[in-house]
Amino acid sequence: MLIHEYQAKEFLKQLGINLPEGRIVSTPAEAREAASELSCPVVLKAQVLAGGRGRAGGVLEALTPEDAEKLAAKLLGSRLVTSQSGPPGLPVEKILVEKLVKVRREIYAGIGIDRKNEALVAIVGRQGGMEIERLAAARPDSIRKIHFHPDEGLKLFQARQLAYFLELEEAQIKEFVFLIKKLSRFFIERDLKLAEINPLSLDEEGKLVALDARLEFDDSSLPRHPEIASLRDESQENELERDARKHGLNYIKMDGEIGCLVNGAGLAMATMDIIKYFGGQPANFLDIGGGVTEEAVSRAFEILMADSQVKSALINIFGGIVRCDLVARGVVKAAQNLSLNKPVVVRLEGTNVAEGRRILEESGLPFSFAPDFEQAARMAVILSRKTE
Amino acid sequence: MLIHEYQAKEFLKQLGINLPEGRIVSTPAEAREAASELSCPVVLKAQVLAGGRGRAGGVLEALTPEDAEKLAAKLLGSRLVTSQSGPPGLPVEKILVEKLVKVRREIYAGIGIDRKNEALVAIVGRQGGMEIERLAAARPDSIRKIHFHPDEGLKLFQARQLAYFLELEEAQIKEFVFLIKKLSRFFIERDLKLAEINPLSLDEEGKLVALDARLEFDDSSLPRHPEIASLRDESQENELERDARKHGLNYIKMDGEIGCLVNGAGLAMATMDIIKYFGGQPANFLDIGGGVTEEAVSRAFEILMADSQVKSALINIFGGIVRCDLVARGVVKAAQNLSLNKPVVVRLEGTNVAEGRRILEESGLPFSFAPDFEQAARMAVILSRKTE
Amino acid sequence: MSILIDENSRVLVQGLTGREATFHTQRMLEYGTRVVAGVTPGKGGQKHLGLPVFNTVEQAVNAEKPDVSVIFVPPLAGAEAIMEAAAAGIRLIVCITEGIPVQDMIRVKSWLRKYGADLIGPNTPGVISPGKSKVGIMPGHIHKPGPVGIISRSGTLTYEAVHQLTLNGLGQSTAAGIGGDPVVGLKFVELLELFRHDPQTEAVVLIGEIGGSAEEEAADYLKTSPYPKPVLAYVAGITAPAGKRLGHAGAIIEGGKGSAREKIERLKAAGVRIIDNPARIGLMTAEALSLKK
Amino acid sequence: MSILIDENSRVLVQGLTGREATFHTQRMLEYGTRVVAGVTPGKGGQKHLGLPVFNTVEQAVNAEKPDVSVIFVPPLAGAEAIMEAAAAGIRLIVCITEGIPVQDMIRVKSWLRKYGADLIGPNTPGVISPGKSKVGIMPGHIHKPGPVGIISRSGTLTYEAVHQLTLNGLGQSTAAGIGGDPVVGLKFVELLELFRHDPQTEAVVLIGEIGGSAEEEAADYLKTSPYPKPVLAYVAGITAPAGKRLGHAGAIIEGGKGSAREKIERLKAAGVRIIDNPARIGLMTAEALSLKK
Repeated sequence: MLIHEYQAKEFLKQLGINLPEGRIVSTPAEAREAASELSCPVVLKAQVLAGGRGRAGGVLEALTPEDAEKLAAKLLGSRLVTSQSGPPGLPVEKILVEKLVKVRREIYAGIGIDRKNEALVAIVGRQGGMEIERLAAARPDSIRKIHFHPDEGLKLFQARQLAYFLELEEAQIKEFVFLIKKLSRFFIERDLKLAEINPLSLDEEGKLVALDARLEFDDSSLPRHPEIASLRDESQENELERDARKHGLNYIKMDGEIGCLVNGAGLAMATMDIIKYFGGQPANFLDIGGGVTEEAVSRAFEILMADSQVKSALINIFGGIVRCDLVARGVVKAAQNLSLNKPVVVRLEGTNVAEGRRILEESGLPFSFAPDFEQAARMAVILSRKTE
Repeated sequence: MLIHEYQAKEFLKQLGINLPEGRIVSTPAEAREAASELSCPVVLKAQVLAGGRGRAGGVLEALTPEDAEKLAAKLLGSRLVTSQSGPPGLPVEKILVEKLVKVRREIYAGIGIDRKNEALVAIVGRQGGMEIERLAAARPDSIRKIHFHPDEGLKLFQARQLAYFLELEEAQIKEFVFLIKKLSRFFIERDLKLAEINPLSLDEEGKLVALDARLEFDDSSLPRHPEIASLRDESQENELERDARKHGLNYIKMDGEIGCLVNGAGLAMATMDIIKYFGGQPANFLDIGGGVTEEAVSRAFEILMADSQVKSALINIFGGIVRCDLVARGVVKAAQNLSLNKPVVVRLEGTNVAEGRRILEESGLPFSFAPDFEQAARMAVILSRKTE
Repeated sequence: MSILIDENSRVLVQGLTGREATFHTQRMLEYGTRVVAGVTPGKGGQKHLGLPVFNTVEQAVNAEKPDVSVIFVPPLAGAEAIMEAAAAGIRLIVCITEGIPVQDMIRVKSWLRKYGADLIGPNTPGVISPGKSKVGIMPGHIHKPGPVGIISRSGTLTYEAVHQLTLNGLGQSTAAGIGGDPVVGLKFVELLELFRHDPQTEAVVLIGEIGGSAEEEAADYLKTSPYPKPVLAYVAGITAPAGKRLGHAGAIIEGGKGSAREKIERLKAAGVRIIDNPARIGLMTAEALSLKK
Repeated sequence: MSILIDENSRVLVQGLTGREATFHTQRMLEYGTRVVAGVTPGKGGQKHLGLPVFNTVEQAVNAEKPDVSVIFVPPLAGAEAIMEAAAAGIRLIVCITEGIPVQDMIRVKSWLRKYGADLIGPNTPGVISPGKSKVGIMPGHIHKPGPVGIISRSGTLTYEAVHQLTLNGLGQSTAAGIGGDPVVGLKFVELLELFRHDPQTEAVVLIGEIGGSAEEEAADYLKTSPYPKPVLAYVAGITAPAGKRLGHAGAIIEGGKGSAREKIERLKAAGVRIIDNPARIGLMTAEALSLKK
C-alpha cells in the first residue's frame, strides 16, 4: 500500500529528517494562506498516488499567494494523468504547499526488498530526481547497494559506506548516517516494502532535505499496523478495483475487450495470455480466489460486465477448493439481474463440474459452453468480434 | 551491576508483569503506614544486594502495622550478613513492604547468557524459590532451557514450549508467554546479563505473580543506558572496593594477610595463587590495569595498606604498557604519607625496570627487592609470618 | 521414486483443528497420505479426525516422528509456524498459508539455513507424488503416477497442467507448487536438481510467472550444468501490465524487471522448450517425451 | 612457520589515529610488522605515522589489501568495527578493545560465521609470532623465536610466561591472547588445532583462568583426538572467591561453575601437564620438551 507524499513526510518528520516547510491544503483559499505563511516562492504538489507528477503538471511553482490560489483552484478537483496513473487519471483532492528549497545538489536514498538475495537493501545514488532504475541503467557506477537483514538492521559502518560513496562533506556524512539509519529502522518496524527519498537535496546551507518521499507498506502486514492501514486513500483507486478488493477479489482493469473471470492468479494470467495468443485482448485480470463466496462471484461477474469496453466474457474455472456449482450459482444470480447482452463463454473443470453446468444450463441464460481451455479462448475471441 | 529488588520490580511493573502490592520505605513509621495501607499480613524485605536474605533474617512477616513498625526498626540501619554478603554484611537502608500473597505454586523463570553456546538462554524450573543451580543439580528434569539470539529475540513458539513444560493451565500459558516475551525483550533492549523471577508464584486466583526479582546489567553497556547506571547503590559496596573502582582499579577484598598490588588480572590471580602455593593467604585481588596513573597507583597502595588484616605486601609488576617507574613513583608517594610499618616486597620486570628500582631505592623506604616471581612470593609469605 | 515426499512420509498438520486444515487433512487421509499428528496450541491431548493433537511441534515430533509438516495457520502466525517446525527437526515444511509479510519470510529463510530444513511455499497448493502421498490442497483425483515432474509458482494453473498431462496419458512423478510469494523456500533450481537425480522423472515442466527472478536463475542453472532430461516451460503473464500485482504477492513487474518476455528469452537461450499456448502444456510435453524415445 | 600471522601478514589498524593505537602501531612498526594502512572515519586521505588513513575498512582493503586487522576503538564501537572488518573480507581480526558488551559479542559471533572471518579477542593483548610479526600491544623484546606455542586468556600473565620461557632458553612460535571476556573469538580448541599442524611448534602452553568453559572444552578436545605434542597448562584463580569478577569480564565463578580446580581436574584427566606454581611455567615446559627428545 502506497501512501501520499504528505503522509510519508509526516513519518519522516517524526524520524527527525529535515523537510521543506510545508502545509497540506484542500481548498484554493487554504493554498493562498499557506503560501503567505510560508512566504513565496512556494511549490504546489498535487497529492496523487502515482509517480511522474512533475511532467504531468502536478507540481507547480507559485511566486505570490494569489498565484498559489489560482494554481490550486486549477489542480484541486481535477484528475491528473501521469505516466503511471492509467488513462482516467487520479483525482487531486489535496495539495502539499511547500517553501521552495534552493538546491545545491540532489541525491537518491532508498530502502527496499531484494527478492533475489532475500534481504533488505539500502540504495544510494549520486544523482537524484530520476527513477532509480533509470539511473541504474544509465550510470550504474553512480549507484551503491548494501544488503542487510531485518533482524540485524543496517549497521553504522554500512551507513557510513553509503555516505562516503555519495562523496558528502564530513558534516553531511553524520546527517546522512542519521537519516539512513532512522529510515531503515522505520522500514523494519513498520514492515515497509519501499522507502524512497528522491530527491534528497543538499540545500544552500549544506543541509540534507527530503524533497520528495515515497513509502510503500506491505499489504500483508497491515493487520499488525492499524495506524498505517487507516492511511489508505480509496479515492486514488480505480472504482471497479476498489469494489473488487472489498469483496476479496483480485481485479485489475486493462484495455482489451474480453472480460475474464477465473479462479487462481496463475490460471487468470494464463487465460489473459491465451486470449492474446488467439488474437484477442483481455479486458481485465480477475482472480476470484480460493475462499470465494457465491455473493462475491456475483459481484465479480457484475464488475466484469460493468466494463463498457467488454465485448465478450470468458469464465474459466478449474475447481479445486472452489466448487464449480458455487461459481455457477453466483454467476447466474448476477446475470439474472443484468440484461445479459454480451456473449459469455464458460469453461468448467474439476470439483462439482456436472452440477455447475446443470445450474448454468437450467438458468435459461445464453451461456456458451466450451469443452476445454483452448476452445474456450477461441470462442471468446470469435464472439468478441461478432458483436462489433 | 545488580540492582535492588524494589528497583527490579519497578521495571517489571512497567512491563505489565503482576507483582504483590507493595511500598518502599526507609523509616519504621513509613513501614507502619505502608502496612496499614496494604492491610496486614505484610512481608518486610530488607533491600540489600545479596542473595540468601530469607535465611539471614532479612525477610519478615508482620501481622499488624505495629508489628511492621517494630520489625522495620530492627532491620533499618542494621547490617545484614547473608551467605553471599561477605562477613561485614550489607547495610539495610530501605525495606520493601509487600502484601502477603497466598501462593498455590512456585516456579522459576529466568533469562541469562550462555557463555558456552554464545547465546541468550531462557530457563524455567517447575519448582521456584531455590537457586536455579541447586535445582538443576537436584532435579535436572524439572528444568528446561531454550537458547535464542539477541537479534531474533525469544520466539512465541519458544515461549510456548517453556509454558507447556511448566505444565500450566491454559489461562496461565498465555500469561506466562506474555511475561517471558516481555522479559526477554527487556533483557535485550537494556543489555542485561541476568533476569530472574524466583519465585514466580501462582496465587490463589491462578494469576502469575513475581514474588522476587533479580536484574543484573552488563557493566560494559552502562554508558549507553544512563538511566540504569544511575540506579547504582554505592552503600552496598565494600568501602575499599568502591574507592578502588572510582580510581579505575580492580580491587577485591579477601580474607588473607598478604596484600597484593599487580598489573593485569591474570598476573594478579597468579600472584594470589603463588602466595597460596607457598603457604600464605592473599588479602586481596588488585589489578591496577593498563592505563593506570601515578595517582591511582598511590591510591592502590593506600587501599592495600588500609586493610588491617594485611601483614605484608607484594608488589608484582610486569611492565608492558604500564611503566615500572610510574608504579614506583606512585608507591613511593603513598608510602611516604603512611607510617610504613609492614614489610613490602617488590618484584619489577619489563618496561623501565631500572628506573623504577632506582626510584624505590632512593626513596629510603624499607622495600625488599625480589629477583623473580617465585622469590617475591616466598619472601612475602615469610615476612607475613615474622610480623606475627 | 519421487522427490520430496513418498508413501513413507510421516506428515504433521500445523493448525490441524482449523476449518481449512480439517477439510484438507480429510482429503489427504482419503488420498492415502500418512498423516500422523496435528498441532494446535491449547488443544494438546485431544483427538481430531482420529489424529492425536499436540500443543507444540516438538511434542508431536517426540511422540509421532513426523518428517514432513504442512502448515495451515493465519498469515501473521505463518513465519513462527515454519520456524517452530524447523527447530523441532522437521525435514520438509510445506506452508499453505497465504499472506505472510515479506520481511517475516526473509527472517524465515535465514532461520531455515540455521536448521537445515527445506521449505515449500508459502502460498503454495503443496506437493503431491501421485499414488504415494499428497501434502497440500490440490485435487488429488486429477493426478496419476507417471514420468513428468512439475514445478510451479501457481495453484490452479498447475491443476490445469496436470489435467492436460493426464488427458495426454502422462502421469506425474511429483508436482510441487513453490508458492506465489516474493520470498519462498525451494525454487526451480533446487527442485530441478532433485528431479535430475530422480529415476522416475523423464521430463520436467516449469510453470513460471511474472515477477522476481526464479525463472532467470533456473535458466542460468540449466545453462551452466547440462540437464539430462527435457525441460519445458510456460511463463504466465505475457499480457500483464507493469507495476500491478496480479493476484500473487510475488507476481509483479517492478522497475522494469521480471516480465514474462524476459524470462522466456532467458529460458529459451538455456535450451528450455517454451510453451506459448497454455492449453498445449500436455501436448508439448508428450511430444518432447516421444522425441526423446 | 607460525600460526595466524607471519612476516607476510599485511596489517590494518582500525582506529589508527587514536592515542593508544598510535603508540602501539609505532611499536608494531618498530618490531617489523607490515602495517599497511589505518582506518579512522572522517580522516580518510590523511597520512598518520606515514601510513595512509581511510574512512572505511572497505576502502583500505581495496587500496592496500590487508589480510589482518587490529582494532583500537572505544568499547561501544568495538562490535561494529569487528563486523566491518569481516564484511570487508579481512581474514583475521585482532580486537584489543576491552569492555565490549557481551550481547554485542554474541551478535559479532554469528556475523563472523556468516563471513568466515576469524577473531582474536576482544580484550586481548593480541598475537605475536616472534621475529616475524607482532599484532597487538605486548612488549616485543621479551619474545624470541622458538618451539613453544602459547594460548592465553590473560595479558601480563602471558608476558610472565614468555619471560620465563625465554629465560629458560625457549623461544615461542606464536603467542596468542584469546581475550579475557565472556564471549571471544578463537579459543583454546581452535588454536590447539592450528598448533597441531604447525611444524615450528613442539609444545603448547595453555594459560587459563576461572570462568566459562574454554579450558573444559580444550580438555574434551584433547581427550577425543590424541595430540602429537606435549601440552602444559596453568589455570589462574585457584584462590579466587566465587561470584566475584577478577579484573577480566570473563573471570568469574558463576553458579558454582568455572572454578580453577574443576578446570585443572579436567585438563589433567585429558593428559595435560598441570603447572601449579606460576613461577615454573618456563622450567616445566623445558622439562617437557627435554623428556620428549
